[in-house]
Amino acid sequence: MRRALPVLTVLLAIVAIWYLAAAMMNAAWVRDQAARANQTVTTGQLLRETMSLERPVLPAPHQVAAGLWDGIAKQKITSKRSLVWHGWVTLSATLAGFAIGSLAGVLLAVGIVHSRVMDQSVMPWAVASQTVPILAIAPMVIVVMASIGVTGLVPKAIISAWLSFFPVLVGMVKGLRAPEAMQLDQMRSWSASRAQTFWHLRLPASLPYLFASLKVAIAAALVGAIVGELPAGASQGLGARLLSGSYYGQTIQIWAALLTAAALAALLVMALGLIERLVLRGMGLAR
Amino acid sequence: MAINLWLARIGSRASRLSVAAVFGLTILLLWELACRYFAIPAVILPAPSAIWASFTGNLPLLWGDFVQTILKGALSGWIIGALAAVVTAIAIDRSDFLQRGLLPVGNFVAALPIVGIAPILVMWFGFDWQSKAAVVVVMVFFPILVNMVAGLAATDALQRDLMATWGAGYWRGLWSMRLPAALPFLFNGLKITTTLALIGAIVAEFFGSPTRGMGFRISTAVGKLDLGLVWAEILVAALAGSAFYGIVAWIEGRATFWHPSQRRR
Amino acid sequence: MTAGSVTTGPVVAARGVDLTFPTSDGPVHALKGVDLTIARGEFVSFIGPSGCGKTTLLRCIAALEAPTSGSLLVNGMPADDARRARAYGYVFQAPGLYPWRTIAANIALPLEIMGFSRAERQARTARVLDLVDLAGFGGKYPWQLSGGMQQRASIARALSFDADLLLMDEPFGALDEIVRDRLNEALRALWAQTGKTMLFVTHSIPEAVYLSTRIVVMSPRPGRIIDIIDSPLPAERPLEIRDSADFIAVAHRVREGLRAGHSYD
Amino acid sequence: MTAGSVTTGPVVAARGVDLTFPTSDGPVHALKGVDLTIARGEFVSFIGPSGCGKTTLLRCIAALEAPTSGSLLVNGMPADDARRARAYGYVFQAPGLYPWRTIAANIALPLEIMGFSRAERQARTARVLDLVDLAGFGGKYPWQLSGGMQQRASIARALSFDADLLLMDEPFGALDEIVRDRLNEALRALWAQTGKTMLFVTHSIPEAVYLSTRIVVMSPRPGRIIDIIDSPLPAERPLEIRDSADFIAVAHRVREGLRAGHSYD
Amino acid sequence: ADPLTLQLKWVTQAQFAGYYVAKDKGFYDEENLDVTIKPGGPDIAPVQVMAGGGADVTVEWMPAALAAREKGLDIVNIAQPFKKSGMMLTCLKESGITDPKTDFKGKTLGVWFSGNEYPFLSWMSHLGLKTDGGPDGVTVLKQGFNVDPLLQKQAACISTMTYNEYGQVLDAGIKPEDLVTFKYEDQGVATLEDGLYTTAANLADPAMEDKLVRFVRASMKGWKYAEEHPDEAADIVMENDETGAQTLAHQKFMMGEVAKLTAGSNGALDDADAKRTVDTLMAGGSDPVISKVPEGAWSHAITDKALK
Ligand SMILES: Nc1ncnc2c1ncn2[C@@H]1O[C@H](COP(=O)(O)OP(=O)(O)OP(=O)(O)O)[C@@H](O)[C@H]1O
Ligand SMILES: Nc1ncnc2c1ncn2[C@@H]1O[C@H](COP(=O)(O)OP(=O)(O)OP(=O)(O)O)[C@@H](O)[C@H]1O
Ligand SMILES: Cc1ncc(C[n+]2csc(CCO)c2C)c(N)n1
Ligand SMILES: [Mg+2]
Ligand SMILES: [Mg+2]
Repeated sequence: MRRALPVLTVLLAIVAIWYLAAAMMNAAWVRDQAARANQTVTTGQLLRETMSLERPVLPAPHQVAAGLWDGIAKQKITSKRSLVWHGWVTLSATLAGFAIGSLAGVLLAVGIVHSRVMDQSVMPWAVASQTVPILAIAPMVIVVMASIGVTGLVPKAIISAWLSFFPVLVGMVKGLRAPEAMQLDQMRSWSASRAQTFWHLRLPASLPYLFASLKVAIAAALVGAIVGELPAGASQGLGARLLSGSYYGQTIQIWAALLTAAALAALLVMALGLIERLVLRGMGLAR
Repeated sequence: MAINLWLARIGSRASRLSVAAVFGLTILLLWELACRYFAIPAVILPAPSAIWASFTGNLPLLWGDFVQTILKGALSGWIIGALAAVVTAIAIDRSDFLQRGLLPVGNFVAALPIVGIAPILVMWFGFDWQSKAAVVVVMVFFPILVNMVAGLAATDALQRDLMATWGAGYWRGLWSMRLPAALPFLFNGLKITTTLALIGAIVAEFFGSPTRGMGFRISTAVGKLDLGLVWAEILVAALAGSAFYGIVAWIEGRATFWHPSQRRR
Repeated sequence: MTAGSVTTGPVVAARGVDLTFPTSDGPVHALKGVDLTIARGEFVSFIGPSGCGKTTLLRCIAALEAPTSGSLLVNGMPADDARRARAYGYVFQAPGLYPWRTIAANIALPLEIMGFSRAERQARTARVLDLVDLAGFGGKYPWQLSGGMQQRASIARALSFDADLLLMDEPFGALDEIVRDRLNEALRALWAQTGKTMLFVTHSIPEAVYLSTRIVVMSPRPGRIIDIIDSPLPAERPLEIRDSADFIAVAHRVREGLRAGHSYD
Repeated sequence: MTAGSVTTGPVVAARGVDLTFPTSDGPVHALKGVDLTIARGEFVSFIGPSGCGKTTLLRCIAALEAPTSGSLLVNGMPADDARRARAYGYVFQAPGLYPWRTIAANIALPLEIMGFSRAERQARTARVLDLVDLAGFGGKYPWQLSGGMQQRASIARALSFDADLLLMDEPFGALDEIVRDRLNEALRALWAQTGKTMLFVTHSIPEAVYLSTRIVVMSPRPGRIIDIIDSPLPAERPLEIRDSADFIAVAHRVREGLRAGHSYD
Repeated sequence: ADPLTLQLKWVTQAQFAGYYVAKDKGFYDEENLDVTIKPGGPDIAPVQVMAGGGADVTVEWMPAALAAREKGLDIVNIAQPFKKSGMMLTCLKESGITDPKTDFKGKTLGVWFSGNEYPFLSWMSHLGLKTDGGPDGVTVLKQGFNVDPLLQKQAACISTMTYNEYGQVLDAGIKPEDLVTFKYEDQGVATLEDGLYTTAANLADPAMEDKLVRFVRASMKGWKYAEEHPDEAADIVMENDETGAQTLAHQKFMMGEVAKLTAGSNGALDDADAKRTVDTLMAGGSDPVISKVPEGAWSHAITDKALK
């Protein structure tokens, strides 16, 4: 209860602001429609109508909730109209991409911290790689992959790995360099090998940085998976859902897909937070 | 690679740059050779030479796109987003109630995927750079927030005790202790988001834009199969992004010179 | 600036102070039944085996730790209020300098917090740097100093704002005999001139005897007070007093207490 | 495990060792023209004002710092090779325990790194914990120990792997007289039994005189050796030897050297 | 059965009903073909997919296809199921636009890019209007996926297809009386839309050519079936939509409108239509879409055999 109360309060505040915003943003359309029909609207009418438009600028929370309920609970989960099904498709690509991406990020960071050549040659290019607008090359990635016969989950996972490796790389480079000079000196005085220094000092010292980065990375991986679903071919997943919703102007559907994606991300971040707490407690670091 | 090993060992500033350059040139060379040797069609992957020709041939166009997307869209959004994230992080740090209420909800809200938000924000903020900046704000907010919250918690017990013995109030402790201690984390977030800001600004243009901007150019050039121009824009993005990152990293070096990761030994 | 100087009652009044740390493998009794009253202007040394709770007791007085039970008043008010009133200066066992500030800036920090003017800060910083023989090192960063120099910087910091009550936890542990003697003399002179109240943890019996008007001997597991010795030495104490019979007698009594505290002895 | 025991030459041979730290406000001369030869089985103490370069000299011998000029051999090989051969154990001036490991795990860490078996690790950890009177605290984390206890844990860690050469930087600074005496005796006994070579930094003149076969007195700015005293005391040294005339004479000479090192004296 | 991959220009919808009907009704099976239909999406150029080997045939609009040819991609139109253009500009009446020649000046117009902007650009150059946002030209917006810019009044007019976006505008609650539409067909700047394209290399390969003949035959059978059974065709499209986002009502509307565009075609390309498309594009003013009359950009080889 102590934990739920603040969350509920904030949620309530958000819903209230949301209703207000919906009323304000949708009002223009309602007034225009009335003007076109040569009618005048009372405030009460206005309020009622702004809450129940079919193509609102901003759907009211209950409309989105209805959309969510319809997409999640009312469909068989194997149905292509089920958000659970689409969510699962996206989730699997996200997890695959996250696994590849964070592994690559950690490995590159280890390389960078230990090798001067890698430090000087990889980092600028890793930065450059992230500035390549992913949506621009996502279609190309998918086209190129398709032309060598790779379709489905793998191209999406690659795009999502592409986006997620970078936060891990940056965070880990920092974290692996975080130990105090004296701690490194100790290791040197024991003539510890690089591997030993890594496992016993650098890695544990980097964990706070690692987890902060992983949380960012998993959200990025989800974005990557969704981006990978936008261009040709993908017709499953939350990205495809967002796109078709957007294409047909079904605002409620967009918001339902959006909230599902956000919920997914939040769950993943929370799961990481839990793992973080367990790991840090196991190491005696959580106080 | 042997050259690289040798250069790396010298380790001066100039050689640092040349190591990266040698590495890059090697890749470019392989790319060019692959394009020629396998006769990869230019509409799939143009050769570096073709990209360069397109780059030098379209400089005024590219400059206009750069101003529209990066200076107006990405930079303003990044600054606003970073400020918002820092302020929120402090609010979260300050208030236990917000910490328990806002952080979980904040995780959720900030995890809204940008590709979903972009069309909505374009609808709300119009076609010009304002909507791009809004997308960037949403995109950079979460990474900076997460890092900043971690950073504000990064002081050690002795440092906090000292502040307590001086009867320093919250804001004093924040300014003199927690903020400096959070800087390494903050810069971590700022560096990650330099590139995110570019991606966000460019991607948002795919969802509606005036007839200029890097995202606009890329999507229309893809339609025209003018892949040379597409890659020239990507090159601009890469150069701008690296410069942006480099500047932030340089400031980081100045601002957090005292952190073990920045000290030379 | 230094509040609390209005009251005339005892500076520290502890009654039955207990403190237990809960740890994963059972509770640790750090303090048990500590009764202690310290009047204004006393110089009290705490001595006892390592781990007997000296630091913990000082931390309780500084309101950095809350006793599990018992009552503890500082300047007649709850310890926490005294902390907020900036009643004391605290030298911790470790230097605890902020790595992002130079030595001078570290010393100026509490002055800044307490709202001293810039000129005043500079004057005071220079004075205390000189006092601990670190003039000329104000511009260095903490990691550029030797251990003893860091320790001295931290002493200078606690002295800079002239609190009426000084809590010092082994301030001279990392210093050589000559500097130590010098600083002992300086500290006594400071005390004699200003009428401050001093609480001083040390491991050196001669130091404790030389400096104090009262010596508190503690014993571990659980941490408690086993002896309180009122010094018979005169107020005027040249360094040579250490060879006097009175001095040797007190030192002997302290040593006996200390020995008794070591269960394995 | 402990290499280097094959050679018969000096353990440390320094010739004209200079070390300058470049800092932003000019270079710091930490060591200047240090000549020193230490034979196997010696017990050498270093004493000198705070900031005179004792730590720096030890760090050079441990190959944690590279002299700017001069030659330095350890066990007849360059210091860095000796380090790689795990020629020494080092007790740093600060405890430097890893916060994510318990005390026992901290002590076992170098053993783990050097490839000792699990059973051996446990046996050795228990033995050294006992030696420094921390039996029963193996399961605690560093922040749950008092300052002196942490210091002792760090001594235990350096003793655990039985190096032939021990470098100790103010190991007993944070300990009370009783424990200190006990550990002094234990250290001398260990040295006498094992024939290890000891390099020992201390600020306590009696401690230096009691323990050493040779005492090196240093002076700051620039850090250099100003006196090397061969101890006339017998090998057998009960604690009472501290009252003997020889002892007092040596202590006097050390004090004179120390005083000379303090420019302001 | 012989495998064949078709890359669509856009997502699964009744615009491509003929192919889905042919697949569902077994017309491809009858020709011993195993056809894979790949939906398209935004910012993907179907011809690029084909050039990369990801597809054998694509549905593409002729302006984009001709532009790709100029970029050196040897792609050829082999059939033209759509006789007429469905593209138009839809304006809010309240914007005061009644005549393109006089009223566009200074207005903001929404246009699709990614290869779909060519007809618009040549129309504007016909009208002598600049598209750079200056005061005596029009301001062009890169229109996103939907009709919101019109509903939010961010643009005076937006591009719509008779069969799709126009229906969405109506669905949104705006009455036809409140709208003004300009069909490209009526403005004399119509260009050929959904045609089937393949690479010249495919065409030169006899085995492939045979497959294509069978494919076009079956596809046209599908189209004609769809025209006659619009409701069933819409159902089939719905079943094939994996996003689950389409509504049956909208697909039925779309099928009805698409049928009007396919009506006049048996699959064979009418040279006159192609000629008109080329002329429109060449007249693109200072920056024409294509600079020279294309050679061999279409072939009757397949339809000749298929329609025998
Ligand atoms: N945070 C903590 N958690 C658990 N136990 C603690 C904690 N802090 C101190 N202790 C325990 O409390 C006891 C007293 O510690 P304290 O630091 O007061 O000793 P001390 O007298 O200052 O010793 P020293 O002379 O070595 O500094 C010790 O046994 C220590 O292990
Ligand atoms: N990393 C560094 N950068 C710059 N100067 C340094 C650095 N390390 C040490 N010094 C300087 O070198 C000198 C010698 O330092 P060192 O730590 O060897 O002294 P020390 O004799 O061990 O003193 P103490 O007894 O206080 O520990 C000091 O003046 C110190 O300021
Ligand atoms: C971003 C974007 N680019 C192009 C089109 C154009 N388009 C592709 S297929 C098709 C037929 C209508 O369904 C149309 C108009 C679009 N709509 N959105
Ligand atoms: Mg203590
Ligand atoms: Mg030192």
